[in-house]
Amino acid sequence: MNLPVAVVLAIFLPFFFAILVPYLERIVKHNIGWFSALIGLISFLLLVLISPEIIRGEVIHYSVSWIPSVGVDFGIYVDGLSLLIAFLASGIGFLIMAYSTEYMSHREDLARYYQYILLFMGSMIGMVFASNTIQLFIFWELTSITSFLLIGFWRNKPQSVYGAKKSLILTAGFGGLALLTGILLLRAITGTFDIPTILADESLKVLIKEHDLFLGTLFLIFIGAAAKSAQGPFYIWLPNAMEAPTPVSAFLHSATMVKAGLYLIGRVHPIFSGTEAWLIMVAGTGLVTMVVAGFLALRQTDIKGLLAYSTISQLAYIMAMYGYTTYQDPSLGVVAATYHLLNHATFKATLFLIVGIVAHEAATRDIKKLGGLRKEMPITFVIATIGALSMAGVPPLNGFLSKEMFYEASVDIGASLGQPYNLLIPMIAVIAGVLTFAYSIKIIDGIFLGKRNDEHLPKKVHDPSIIMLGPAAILAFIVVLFGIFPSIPMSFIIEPAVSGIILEDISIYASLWHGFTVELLMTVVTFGLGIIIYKKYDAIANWQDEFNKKHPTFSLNYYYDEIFGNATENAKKISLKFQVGPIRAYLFPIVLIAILSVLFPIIILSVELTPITFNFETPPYELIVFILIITTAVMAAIIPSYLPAVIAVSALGFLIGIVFIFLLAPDLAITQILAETLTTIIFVLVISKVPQTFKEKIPRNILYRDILISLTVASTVFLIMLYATQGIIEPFESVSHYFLEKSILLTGGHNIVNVILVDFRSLDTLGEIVVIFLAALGVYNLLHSRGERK
Amino acid sequence: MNILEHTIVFMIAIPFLVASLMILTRPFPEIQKKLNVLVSIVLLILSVYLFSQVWQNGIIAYDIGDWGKYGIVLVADLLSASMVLLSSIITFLALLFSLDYIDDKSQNTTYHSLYNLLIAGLNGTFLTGDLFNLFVFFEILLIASCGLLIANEKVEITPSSHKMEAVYKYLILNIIATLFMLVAIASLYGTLGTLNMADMALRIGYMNENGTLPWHLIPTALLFIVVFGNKAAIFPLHFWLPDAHPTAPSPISAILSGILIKVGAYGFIRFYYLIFEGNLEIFQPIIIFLGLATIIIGSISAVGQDDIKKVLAYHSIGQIGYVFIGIGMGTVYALAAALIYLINHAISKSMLFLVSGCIVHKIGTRDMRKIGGLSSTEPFLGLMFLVGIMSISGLPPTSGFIAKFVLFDAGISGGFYIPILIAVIFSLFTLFSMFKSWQRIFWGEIKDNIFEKENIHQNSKTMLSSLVIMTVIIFVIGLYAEPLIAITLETAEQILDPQLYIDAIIPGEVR
Amino acid sequence: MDTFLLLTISILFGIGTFLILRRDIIKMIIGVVILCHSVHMMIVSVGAFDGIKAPIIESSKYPQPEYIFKDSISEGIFAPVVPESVSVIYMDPLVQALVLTAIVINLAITAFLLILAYRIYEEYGTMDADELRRLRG
Amino acid sequence: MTTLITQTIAKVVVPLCVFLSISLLLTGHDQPGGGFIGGVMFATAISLLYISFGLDDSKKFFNPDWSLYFGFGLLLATAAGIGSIIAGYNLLRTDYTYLQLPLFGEVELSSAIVFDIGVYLVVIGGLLFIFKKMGED
Repeated sequence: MNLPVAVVLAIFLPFFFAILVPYLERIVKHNIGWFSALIGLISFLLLVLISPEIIRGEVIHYSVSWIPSVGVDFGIYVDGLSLLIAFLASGIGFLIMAYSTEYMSHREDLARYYQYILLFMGSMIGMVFASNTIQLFIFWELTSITSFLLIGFWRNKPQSVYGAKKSLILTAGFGGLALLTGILLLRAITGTFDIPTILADESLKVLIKEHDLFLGTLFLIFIGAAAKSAQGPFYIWLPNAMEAPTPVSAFLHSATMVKAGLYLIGRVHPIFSGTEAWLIMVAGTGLVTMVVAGFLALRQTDIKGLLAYSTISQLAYIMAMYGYTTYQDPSLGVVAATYHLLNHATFKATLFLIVGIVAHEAATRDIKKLGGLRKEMPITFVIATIGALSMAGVPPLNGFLSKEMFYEASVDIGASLGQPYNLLIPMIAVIAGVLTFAYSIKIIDGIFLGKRNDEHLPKKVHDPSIIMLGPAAILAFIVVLFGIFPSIPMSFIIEPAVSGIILEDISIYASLWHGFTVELLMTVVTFGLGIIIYKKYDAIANWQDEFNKKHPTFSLNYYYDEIFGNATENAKKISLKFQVGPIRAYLFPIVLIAILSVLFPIIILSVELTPITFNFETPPYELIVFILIITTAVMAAIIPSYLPAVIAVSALGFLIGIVFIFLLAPDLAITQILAETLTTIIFVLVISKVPQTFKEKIPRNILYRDILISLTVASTVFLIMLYATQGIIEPFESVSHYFLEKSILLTGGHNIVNVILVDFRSLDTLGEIVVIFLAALGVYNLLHSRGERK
Repeated sequence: MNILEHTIVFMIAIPFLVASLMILTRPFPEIQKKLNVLVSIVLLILSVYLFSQVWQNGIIAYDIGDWGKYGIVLVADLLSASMVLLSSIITFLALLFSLDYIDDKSQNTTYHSLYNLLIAGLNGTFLTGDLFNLFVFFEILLIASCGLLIANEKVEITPSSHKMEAVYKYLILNIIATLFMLVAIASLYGTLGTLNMADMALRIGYMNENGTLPWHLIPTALLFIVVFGNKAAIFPLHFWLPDAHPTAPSPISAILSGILIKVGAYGFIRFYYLIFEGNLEIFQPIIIFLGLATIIIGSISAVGQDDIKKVLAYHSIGQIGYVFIGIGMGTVYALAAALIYLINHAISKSMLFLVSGCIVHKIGTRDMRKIGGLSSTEPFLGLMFLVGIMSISGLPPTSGFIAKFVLFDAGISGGFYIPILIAVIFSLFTLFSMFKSWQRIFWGEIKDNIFEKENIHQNSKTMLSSLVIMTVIIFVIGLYAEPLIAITLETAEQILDPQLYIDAIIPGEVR
Repeated sequence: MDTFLLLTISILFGIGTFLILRRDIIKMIIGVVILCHSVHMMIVSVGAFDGIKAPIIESSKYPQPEYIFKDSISEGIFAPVVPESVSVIYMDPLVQALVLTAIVINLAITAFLLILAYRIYEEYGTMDADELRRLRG
Repeated sequence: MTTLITQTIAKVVVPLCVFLSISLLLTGHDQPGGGFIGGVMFATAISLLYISFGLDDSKKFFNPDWSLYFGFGLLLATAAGIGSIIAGYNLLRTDYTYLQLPLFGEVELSSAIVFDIGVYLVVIGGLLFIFKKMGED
């Protein structure tokens, strides 16, 4: 089969069937899960089909033009790194969907469940194979949205709603927007969205690192990755995401989706790494997060919550290792990070599946209510122990190897950075390891060892069926296999993936026993301290509870809730400040803009006011009319009683008709007088039905303010009109000449005003009668809007 | 005689004609409905034809009454033709929706007539090449939308007092704004001696070249911010919008939010990029500033609302701000991005208003505190609403993502980092409040009493079909944006070359 | 143009602005009416030329063309070209036609506004615009 | 207002006004007047009738459906515009001719008159519709 076609199929098969799922569900009913799992398996096999090519060190790059106007193609780019994540997505996806057939009750909305999971799987595969940043971003956001929908799968639980919203805001919102902006900045620097182009071009990479926008670009892309992988301050969404069904948590929130951020870090590693900013940002965030999250994991009593925090901590390991790159050694930490990425997916998914089984059988996830289940669930116990010990870094499991490599890398980076980092970084690493060890024991001890807690547990607890145990067993088998024979994953998976990051072929040797080294010493210390910490934990927990009670603000969740929880109330206050209600407040801006529009050119642009001519040769009878106009207008303004005020307005209207006569506009004069008559009639009709007066009491200060505003507006208008009436600027002439000249010739009319109305500008007139038409219909609606409602 | 040469004028004349027929055929309500749908389809086809003509042959100028530039000229360039096409799509779909949504008594009397005149007003506003004629069409739009705002829905959801209050504020603010427009038109005519926009552009361009532009034309041009800003509801002229849009019947809200506020954006582009093209450096920073202020106030206020339609209305304010920063940035790419944003918002926001209409129709309340858990009974509406909010929030694979992506890309490649930063930050607010509203309506516990009301109605197939069509458009643009981007880029190039527009109306002249 | 007329127009505009900022709805509408009057006179007063006759041609059926209607921007000529010898005796007809349209439109809008005010009184029982705040927030 | 005197005056004035309005409409092209002015004149006359006889009483002998007037008016005005398209010109093109009538001599006949009649009808219908609705309320 054509390899690009296989890749495209692997991406779009899940999408296609996700759309079909609701229809298929009507036919196959609750067996829909097996059907969906099959899709996952097919995607996995398609990827297996292309893997030999990748293992050989080739990459598959193929693209077609998609939005050429803005330089976005639709392409696939398959290398070792992307294939690794895609394998996780499809392989674990298959196992999870198989597991879900038993886990999810048939009464649930199964179609929706598998639909979302398939959509997610397709998005995840599409994300890693995207050959340009925009395409990557599209699938990236799709994974966030499907994650949102899956966290909120049980839509009527308030915690689900809260968790879903939180994850969406932080991943799709905060992280997504930052990533998009970062991508666009990257494009502004390089001029392309295409990832292979940037990766292949050394000069571009140099350009990026020397560019002014480098820091901003890196920062924004890193925020995107950190939000997705729950690193740094963004970790807070992941614990709340545990409201999703447990298989979903296993799939999205430990094995795959949270790896997307790490994938992105790996993808941009060749572009940004080797700079101090990269080291500080990525490694620094990782080191801080791993300790904080490990500490928080230890005090969880909900085993799913514990696993969530442990996921954050483990992801921070990987993040830190990707960040360990200095100028000296570009591949430092990358091997270990990639290996741990793979290992974490296996052992954490195992543990989540076990938690699902335990919660399913024992009907609780609270570690205080569980205990002593080893006799009733022996197989589950064994699998869980393998997973937990791998996480703790106990040989001969795969977690041990990657933990060792992590220590080694930490020592190396510390050494290369010199004082005081040569001690600090290894110490932080060990502390994180100790915490990991402690909470790993806590899982096993809390659930399976100790005394059976009969008070809370159901009478009969037993191992589940093979359908639920199978996937967990397969993953546990991989954990052991990769631990004992590390060369298998190294040569088939890690080497191609690492060479995808550092862009050169690499050969890695790893074995379970590698002699007495500093790392081994650190491991032994870790185990020792881990046991002590676990034993002494109660004291620490008490202190922690005290501290939290005293300082409730010392928590990121507190700030999240402050901002987003109270957002509605706070925003309402703001909107009430602007949208106050009385219309006067809304009119001020209009008036102010009018004033500013005159002041702006004078003050800001400091234009020169050209001299103008005044004309004071007004005949006295006209002056009298002008004075009468102002008098009637003032009367209309100050008379409180409506009828006299309306009569004043009416008189004003007639006086204006007289002004039109002065201005030699007979049509206007007639129109004005007739229109004024009609206005007055309607005025009188209306005020005869309302109280005769309102008597507004205007406070002194408001009166002065309004008079000032009015005077300013008046002078504004006066100024503009003074200049506008200076005549048409040379060498222009008015189009009116045309009407004067052509009116009789073209239309036969002598009254040019009327000719303009019905011939030259008849569309205006048509519009004008439409306004009358509309006013009539509007009045009808107004008067009938109360209708039967009274 | 080729009747298709007159397509451009039919976009205005046919609705006028039909509006009068709707009054005369009041005794036959069924004929009214069918006729109106038929006319809407015809107008849609004609607008597609008009657009294709403009695309192939360049700008079309049509002299009403053959008086040349001395009379009134209608002009269809790519910008106005695409706006007409957009308005035809939105008005057609909203009409389909309103057939079963609007109270029968309203429909029999004035609704269809007003509706056609609103369409005529929209088309006229977009097509006219004469400044005073623009004023006339603005007034048509104003009164027609006021009349439609008070039309009754089948569900008695809005008290008529609210409608009166909303109309009053809408009307007064717009009247004052249009009076300032008349002042500005008077000033322009008194100085330039013409009302034709192309002619004005020619004359102002001439004066700019010779350095004789009188200073009072700058304040005159700034006065148009009041006019167009008020139509577009940009800060601080937006106050009528959160009152008027939620109060209107849902299909009318869809038109008001979808296309009517775009009239303002269109006006800004037309006025500043055609007539005052030589003085753009004065206006562009002002437009960007106003756009950013609009984004901030709209996005924040939207978060605080409990009324579903009010959330959407405030988002219209926020989203129009994005269009304005695109207009203010003024590169080809940025203008194209602004147009894409505008088109996306038109379709997505209309769809959201229609979905909210469906919810109102079914539940009989707009208050999100009284709704909850609807996704179990109304999964289809939930899906539609989700698509809409994804589009508004700019999430892929919807048209909203394309819009946001090109806008930000245009801004960043144009070097406008600070405006884009603010825009990005506030699109987080958009996402937050949109998804929060969705969760409040569709997730959570079902409130017991919501289905017990008397005045609930089933959503008919015609209502839902218009939603489906809009969803399809959203996804088509989201998945295959190339044609749209290519068209808008071409449009933006045309906008930035006013000589093309001038040549079409006043042929044979070199500026 | 007559400066006193301009002054009158501006003062009317000021009075109108003062009135639309009032609480009393009827006073607001009176303000709108006054603003309309002011704007109408403004448009008439920007007429391109001060004639001595109303724009109604009484004389010949077919006058001989005197003006040249052409655009030639390169020569600095904008249509129409009016020869030096021609003096216009009529008032500018275009502004009068525009104002006629504006008067009618404003008449229709004022009628609508007045009836709206009546309906508001019915709904709210008051003429106080500040009481119209049910939609705030 | 419904006194005998006003009614008597109305009986005289209303027909005069109606006649005047029609003549304003017809001579509008050459003299001051036209569709709009004529229409407003007509509307004023009828509103005088309504006021002097009272709305209810005048309905008994005179009760047209004004909505038909403005509906038909707009139809006529638009159709006049479209008519010029059918005649092969652009929308709203007007033309004129001179007719030799036996009694009046040479009379100018403009196609714009059809459009103006449409305007006339809309103005009458629209304004009186508003009056009547408001008066009935």
